[in-house]
Amino acid sequence: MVEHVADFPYLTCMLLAPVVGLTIILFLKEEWHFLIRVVSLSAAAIALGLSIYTFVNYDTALGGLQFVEKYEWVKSFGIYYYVGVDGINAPLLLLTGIVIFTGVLTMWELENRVKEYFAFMLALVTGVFGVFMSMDMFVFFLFYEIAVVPMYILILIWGSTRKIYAAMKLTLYLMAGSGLIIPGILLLYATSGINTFDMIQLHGVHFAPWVQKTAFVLLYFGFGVLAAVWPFHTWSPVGHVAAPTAVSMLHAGVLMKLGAYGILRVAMFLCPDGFQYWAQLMALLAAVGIVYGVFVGLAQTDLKYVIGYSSVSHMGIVGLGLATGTVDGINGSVFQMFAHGVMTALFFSAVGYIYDRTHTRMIYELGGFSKIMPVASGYFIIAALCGAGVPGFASFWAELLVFISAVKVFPVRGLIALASIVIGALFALRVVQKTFYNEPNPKFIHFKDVSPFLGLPRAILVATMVLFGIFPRLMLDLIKSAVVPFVNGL
Amino acid sequence: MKFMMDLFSAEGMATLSFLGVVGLTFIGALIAVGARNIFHNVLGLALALFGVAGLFVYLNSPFVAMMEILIYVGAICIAICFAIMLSEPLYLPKPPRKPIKLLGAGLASGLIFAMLGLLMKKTTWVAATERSTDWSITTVGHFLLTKYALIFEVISLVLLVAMLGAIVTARDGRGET
Amino acid sequence: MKVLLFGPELYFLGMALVLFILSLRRQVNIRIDHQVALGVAAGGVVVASACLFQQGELFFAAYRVDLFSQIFKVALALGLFLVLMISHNLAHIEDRYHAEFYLFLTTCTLGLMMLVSAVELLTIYVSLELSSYSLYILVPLRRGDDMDIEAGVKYLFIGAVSSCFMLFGLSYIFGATHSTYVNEVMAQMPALLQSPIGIMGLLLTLAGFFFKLSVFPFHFWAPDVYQGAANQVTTFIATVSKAAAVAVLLRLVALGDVYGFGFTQALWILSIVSMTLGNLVAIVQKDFKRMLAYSSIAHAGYVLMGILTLSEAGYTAAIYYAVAYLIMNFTCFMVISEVAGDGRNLQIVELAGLYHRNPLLGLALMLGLFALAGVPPSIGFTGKLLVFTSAMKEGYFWLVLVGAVNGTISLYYYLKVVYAAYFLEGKELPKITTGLSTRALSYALILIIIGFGVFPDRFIELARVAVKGVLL
Amino acid sequence: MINNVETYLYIALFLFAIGLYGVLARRSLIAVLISVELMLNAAMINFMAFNRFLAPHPAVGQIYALFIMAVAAAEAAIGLSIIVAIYRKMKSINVEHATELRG
Amino acid sequence: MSAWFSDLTLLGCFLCMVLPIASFGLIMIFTRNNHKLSLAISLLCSTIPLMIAWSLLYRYWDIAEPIVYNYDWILSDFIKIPFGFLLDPTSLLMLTIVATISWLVQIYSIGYMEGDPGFGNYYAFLSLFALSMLGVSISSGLLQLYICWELVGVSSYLLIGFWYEKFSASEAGKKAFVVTRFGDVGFFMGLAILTIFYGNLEIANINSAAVAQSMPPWLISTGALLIFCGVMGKSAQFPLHVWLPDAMEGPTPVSALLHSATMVAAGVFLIARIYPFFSASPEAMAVALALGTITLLLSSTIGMVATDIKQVWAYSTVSQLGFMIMGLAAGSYFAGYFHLTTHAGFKALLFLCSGVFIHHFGTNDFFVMAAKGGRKLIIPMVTITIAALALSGIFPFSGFFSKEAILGALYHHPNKIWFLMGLFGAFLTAYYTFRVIFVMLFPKNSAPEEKHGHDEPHEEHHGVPWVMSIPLLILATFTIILGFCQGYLERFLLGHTLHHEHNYLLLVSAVIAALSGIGLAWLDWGSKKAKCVGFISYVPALENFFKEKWYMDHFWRWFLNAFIYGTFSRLFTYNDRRVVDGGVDTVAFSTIGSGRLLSFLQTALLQLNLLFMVVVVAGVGLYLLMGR
Repeated sequence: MVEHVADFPYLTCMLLAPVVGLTIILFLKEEWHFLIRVVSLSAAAIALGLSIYTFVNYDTALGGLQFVEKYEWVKSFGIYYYVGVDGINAPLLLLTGIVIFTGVLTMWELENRVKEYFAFMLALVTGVFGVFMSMDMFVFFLFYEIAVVPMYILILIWGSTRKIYAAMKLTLYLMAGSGLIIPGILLLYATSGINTFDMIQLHGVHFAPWVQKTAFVLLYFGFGVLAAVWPFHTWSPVGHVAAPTAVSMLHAGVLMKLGAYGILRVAMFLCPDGFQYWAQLMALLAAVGIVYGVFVGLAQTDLKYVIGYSSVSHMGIVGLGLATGTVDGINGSVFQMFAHGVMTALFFSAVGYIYDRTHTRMIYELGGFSKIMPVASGYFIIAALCGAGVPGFASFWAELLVFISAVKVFPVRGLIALASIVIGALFALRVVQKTFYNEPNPKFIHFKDVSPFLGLPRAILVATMVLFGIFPRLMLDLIKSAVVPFVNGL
Repeated sequence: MKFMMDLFSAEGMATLSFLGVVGLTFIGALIAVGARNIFHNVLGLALALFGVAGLFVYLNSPFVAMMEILIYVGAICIAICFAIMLSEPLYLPKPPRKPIKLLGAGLASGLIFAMLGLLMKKTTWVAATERSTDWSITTVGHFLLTKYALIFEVISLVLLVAMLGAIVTARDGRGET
Repeated sequence: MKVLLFGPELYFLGMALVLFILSLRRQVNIRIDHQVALGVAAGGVVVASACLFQQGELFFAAYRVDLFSQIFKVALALGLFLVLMISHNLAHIEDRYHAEFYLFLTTCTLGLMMLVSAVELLTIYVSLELSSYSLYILVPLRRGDDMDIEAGVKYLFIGAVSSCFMLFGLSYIFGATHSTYVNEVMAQMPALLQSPIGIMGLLLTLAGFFFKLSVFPFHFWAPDVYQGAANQVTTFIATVSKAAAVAVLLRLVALGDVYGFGFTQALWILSIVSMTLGNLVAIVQKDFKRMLAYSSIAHAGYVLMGILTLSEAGYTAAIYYAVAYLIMNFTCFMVISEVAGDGRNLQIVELAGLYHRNPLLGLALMLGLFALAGVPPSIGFTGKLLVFTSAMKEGYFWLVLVGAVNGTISLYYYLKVVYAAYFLEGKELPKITTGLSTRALSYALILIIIGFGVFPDRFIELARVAVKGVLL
Repeated sequence: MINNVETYLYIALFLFAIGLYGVLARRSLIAVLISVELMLNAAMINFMAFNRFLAPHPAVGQIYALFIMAVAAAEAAIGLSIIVAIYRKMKSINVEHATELRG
Repeated sequence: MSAWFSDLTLLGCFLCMVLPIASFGLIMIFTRNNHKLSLAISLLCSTIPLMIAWSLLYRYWDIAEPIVYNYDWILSDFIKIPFGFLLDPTSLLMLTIVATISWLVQIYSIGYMEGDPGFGNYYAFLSLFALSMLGVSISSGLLQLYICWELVGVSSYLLIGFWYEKFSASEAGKKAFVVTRFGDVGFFMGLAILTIFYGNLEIANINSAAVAQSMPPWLISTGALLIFCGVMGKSAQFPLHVWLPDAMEGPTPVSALLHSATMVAAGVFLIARIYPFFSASPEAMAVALALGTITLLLSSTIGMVATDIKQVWAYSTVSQLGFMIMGLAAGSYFAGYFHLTTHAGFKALLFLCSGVFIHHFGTNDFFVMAAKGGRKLIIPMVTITIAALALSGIFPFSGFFSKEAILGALYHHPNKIWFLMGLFGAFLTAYYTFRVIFVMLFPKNSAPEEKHGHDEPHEEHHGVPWVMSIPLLILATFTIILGFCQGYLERFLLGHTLHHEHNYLLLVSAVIAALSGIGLAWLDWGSKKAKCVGFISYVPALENFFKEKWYMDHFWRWFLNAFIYGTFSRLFTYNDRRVVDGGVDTVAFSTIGSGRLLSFLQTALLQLNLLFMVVVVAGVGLYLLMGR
């Protein structure tokens, strides 16, 4: 892969922005809520700005890895601090930037243990950025774990609804995933014969078939846990329900993508033969996940559960796209990662606003919110429509690409998964109808609609969805520039 | 008859007395672990130690045998006796032994015995090619002050620590403030 | 400068002397006791560091000073210093025994220092006993309930039986190799390990170190002693003596070249059982120290994993892990001794509300636990991954898999502690005030845990050079 | 014919096994300590035997035996002091009575 | 970029797409609460497309070759989706119809929706709808068409559920979306399969003769049938017609726009759009013909017994859509499309007129309207009658011509049963249409009591506001003149006029069917002695069957409850809770349990522990020794 060394450490700055923010926050007084928020917001803004910069300035004609920085880290084990951007992770970095920025804005009204909250959140984001930009397996995994663990405390302290159970379950589940990832990456490292964790170099090694098969299945399930691959998905609805709004946003919006990204970047990239061997299984699990998610979501009464299961379904689409192993499918997958990230963030953000006021998320207790807070509900309805796969939003293109290539490669599974989008529509609209339509519940009639400032994060998310929905090439060309060589290497 | 003759030959006497020493050791050891009276145990231990000392004589080092008797029988056994006197009165009725425990202990030590016995069986011992025949105590002393000088010093520290420790641990009124 | 070669040992011998004199005073002044001990121990760290790059052999090659041993000596000196740092409130040790307490800690450290340098079997054995005996005395030194003495008895007898096994093993090695010098012994090892006697000799010899390291099945003392001994003693046992045990284990194993399949397989099994057993049982513990004891059993399994790879990378990883374990475990114990200021045993639920009773301690505890659980960015994570990496390099796939899964299990109980500290409300509980030294210590530990986790290269390189020296 | 290394090794082994049995079976802590001493003696016999029949220099094994004796003495001192202490506290030296730490 | 401005046609197409969405965006973001401004924006953004549509129609009246503009929208590897415009007679005519009707409806709504709190939203949604429908008309590729097609579904969802406080409205919106989605999934599958096997889904390409030859027949049939699923959904063909009658919960102009003239016609338009491809598959044609016929009969019979005026027209829409499908499936592209055109006019008129009545009387029941003096509203009454005549197929109104064309096509079909069915459908259509008209015209109890009961609630409605009547008059004009444009349209659409051999048997039978229907309606409802009960009530079982809408709603409800919610959803949820999640929890608890179990190993008994230790050492040792 071609590398273009950065003239300025953009990526490092992006990674350090939350770290610096975190450090500053640690030295602020607990009572200085506003200052803490401003610091977090500026850290997020810097990260967002840099991610937009890299996204825009990535030269698709040049291709390859750009903005590369590579330093030796642990010499004897061949570990490098090696970061770079290509068409696959550029959208995801952008996504992270957007979600963290809107996430901070969404939690603007937080009053309880503000300092710790933003500190942990920034720690989490550091991990996410690190994962997306790392080209070294070790560092990749390091950041992966950093991203996963703060969740525990975030859910535990600021969560709701069975949060103790959920936090523990989520963390253990994800760490169990890590427990599979470690042997996987180490197996690759150990059998490569070259003493390095550098994925680009490891890609050049042709691993023995059994190594590929073993490593791939370990990595697939390991990362798959985080990507909510059926049947390892149950942590996700529970976790989403329990987590505070912005954490749900980050979690469903970004963290689950880490899993899918890991499957793509590590598992498929390094074990092409293993991928060929397991692709059938991947497709099956993904298709089951898609269908299963919508059906289970249909029976839920808690708004966040509904969204949680929709995430399961949508992440199934990502998995299905990856399983096809075609340019179209992977394009669609990466696009779907981005689109679903923004969409879910919007979902949770919208629900969060309502929950913060009504303190209930039970569908049957709500109702008529379109009348009480039209703007806030509007955001949710938009998200629901995205979820139902309506054109005009970025997610539509992704689903289109994935489904067509899935039907091409796995006709039966593809068609079944495709058929489930009817249920997906039913699923989304059922919630919208129950929650936002009909006569309003008199208990909630006095609530105010969302103010422009508080609505800002949601507006940003909607704008992103629409922008890439109308001009998909802005992103797709970028993705394609990385996926085409990627698939050729498969 | 041949056997008897052998027995009373010089070699035979040596063997017999060797067997006697071994017997002494084992009987002592058995008493040491088997007898119910704790004093008998100590006596058994002393017996066994005498046996071991005898073995050391057979092993060509009367010096160590003497030290064995001095240190072990002379010091340790006496110390144990003092400890016995400082602790539980002997006349107290003892609870009955639990056969299962004895059985388990027997099995476990039997296993270890079996394992190491197997090891013995499978091993052929090879003597060093060049062997010194210098059995003098002087050499031992020389070694102690050269090659093992460090350990010679350290052991004194060990003994010091042990002594201090014994004092600290067993000093009157400990833990009752 | 031959003195410098033996510098740390001499220094600590002197320190023992000073403390011995202190213990002889009639008037008891615990503040002076502590300050003197702390000051001298700080000097010990300096001396040990100053002697870091000494090379040489002493006492007719029975004692070897190389980077490997010196690194561990620094670690031991540091460990002692740290333990003395948190000994400012020895609530559960009678005042008049404070000097003795410090004395025994010093002699133990001295024994351990000799242990890491000793390359002669008898020296190893006697040094080991020196350190063990000091600990046998320290454990029942606690005041209050009967737990301490019970723990002492158990510690003593398990230790005694283990050392009997070890002696037996040593005798076999002696018989088989006709030598008691480690380098001579190990030179014959490859051939020897093809014979049963070599394997059994080594296995039984290792028993003594397994006991120190609390590897299954020599782990039974650990929970009882951790629980029964005074907090500071437990800290010492859990950190300093573990590190030394790793060192000597490493030296013993490292000097042999390639071991037979069966032997590593035995270690393999012990490693797996250790970590699994430790982690599983730790889940159900309520006493924090007891839980840490089980976790130490599990960690012994991880260290063993690095050692049994018999490769340079594995040894490096094991050294890194041992030092990392010292630091992160110490962090937890520091919090224990601060929170349980009266020296009592700390139940996990008693940590409730720690985050607002003392945020700094809370943070330190969390980082320490996360490091123990192997969560990045911490030395624990890096160490664990290095160990796994080296094991995988040698083809121990299943071992790594089990180890990784064990990491998940362990996270459960560590998180339960974090949960108690960060989530359980302890509003009615009083704030915990900490002295300047403790605060500084906490900051330093946090920095080390994260710093060495993120930038491990320097240390790894050092360890690698040390291992190379040992492998010569 | 009996005067060879195996004989002594078996004797030592037997002594070791007896000692081990005692350690595992006896309830009185003092008896356990006595058994430990037996085990140490067994190890000593091993050393001496190897010294006699195999070792290049006969001083080494003797020195080992001497040091083991010293260590055993120290161990006995500590052990006995702890036993005395436990008796003071619990009014019993039965090892089966020390059952507070479990789980 | 300069090409976009130098080429006026392209600019026009582009504006047709951009203006409505701009209007939607502007209103939603900025002027939702400012009714006047919203209205202005929306009107501006619908008037310009209207003018563009008509000028394009005028400019390309003699178009010979289709005009295609294509730009890359998505360039993935295999999947390439162009964004572009295809202008040919089919699309130009549809463009004009859509632009016109939506403009008229926007004008009409000024009066109808006056004072509604969601006025701004309403116009935004209408703009969105205009965007999507215009997009459907001029899309150059099938995938692009599908995208607009989906947007049609969305905007219809929003518009049907516009009065979301009403449970029935939100329910109907959901139903419409989901049911059409049901069909759309088939459509999408068809597109996916065609993409995979063929790749290029440009309409111009699909329609070329080469395609039909290059593809295996099974593929064409599969593709065509799957695409027909989409048609079934959008154009409310049996069995997916159930959403349309419910969709009448939306405001009446919406019903006029979406559910009579444009949206439902999209399905028919789609078949017309890819007619060469579609007709290459005899199987698909046969299925379409059969389903069209069933739809026609089913909805006509239901229409006979409905009492809600909008329901009647809704079922009539369904039946006419069935008619169009029959025409297309019988092989006459022109007949189907012509009926679509005329139907757009008169059905919109019918709805708009009904809207006036509804608005005026505040009821949907035409018996009540009649009783309250519906016939006093002259303009609506006259125009509704004109529209009814057209619907029934009475000369000289437009419906006559188009229906005759369809019947002609059916007549030429080898199987005459379809023709007879068509005739029967025409008879029923005339019957139920005039049932409404006669009831309205000749109310039996002209003095309703409730007038004294309470205050007249609609006192302020004096007459009909001009913004509502002007569209009526324009549409009525269309209804009258459109039929005579048949020749022009034929030349426009087909490039030549068909040779009309006037088959008098056909003509006579069609007229007789219509007239007998009207006559029967007169007997039942119109004449002085009429008992005001339909002839169908003599067969109560059948009447009940019709009143229950052939139990189709029940069927779907049962299907939904029994399968989706009751079986899959419930089982999956159960599985999730118990099996998957339960499994995980079991693993977790058994881990803890095994920890507890293992903790018993650590007995307080020193010697037991030692025993264990010794045994393990011995075991390991023996194991190591065994091999040697």
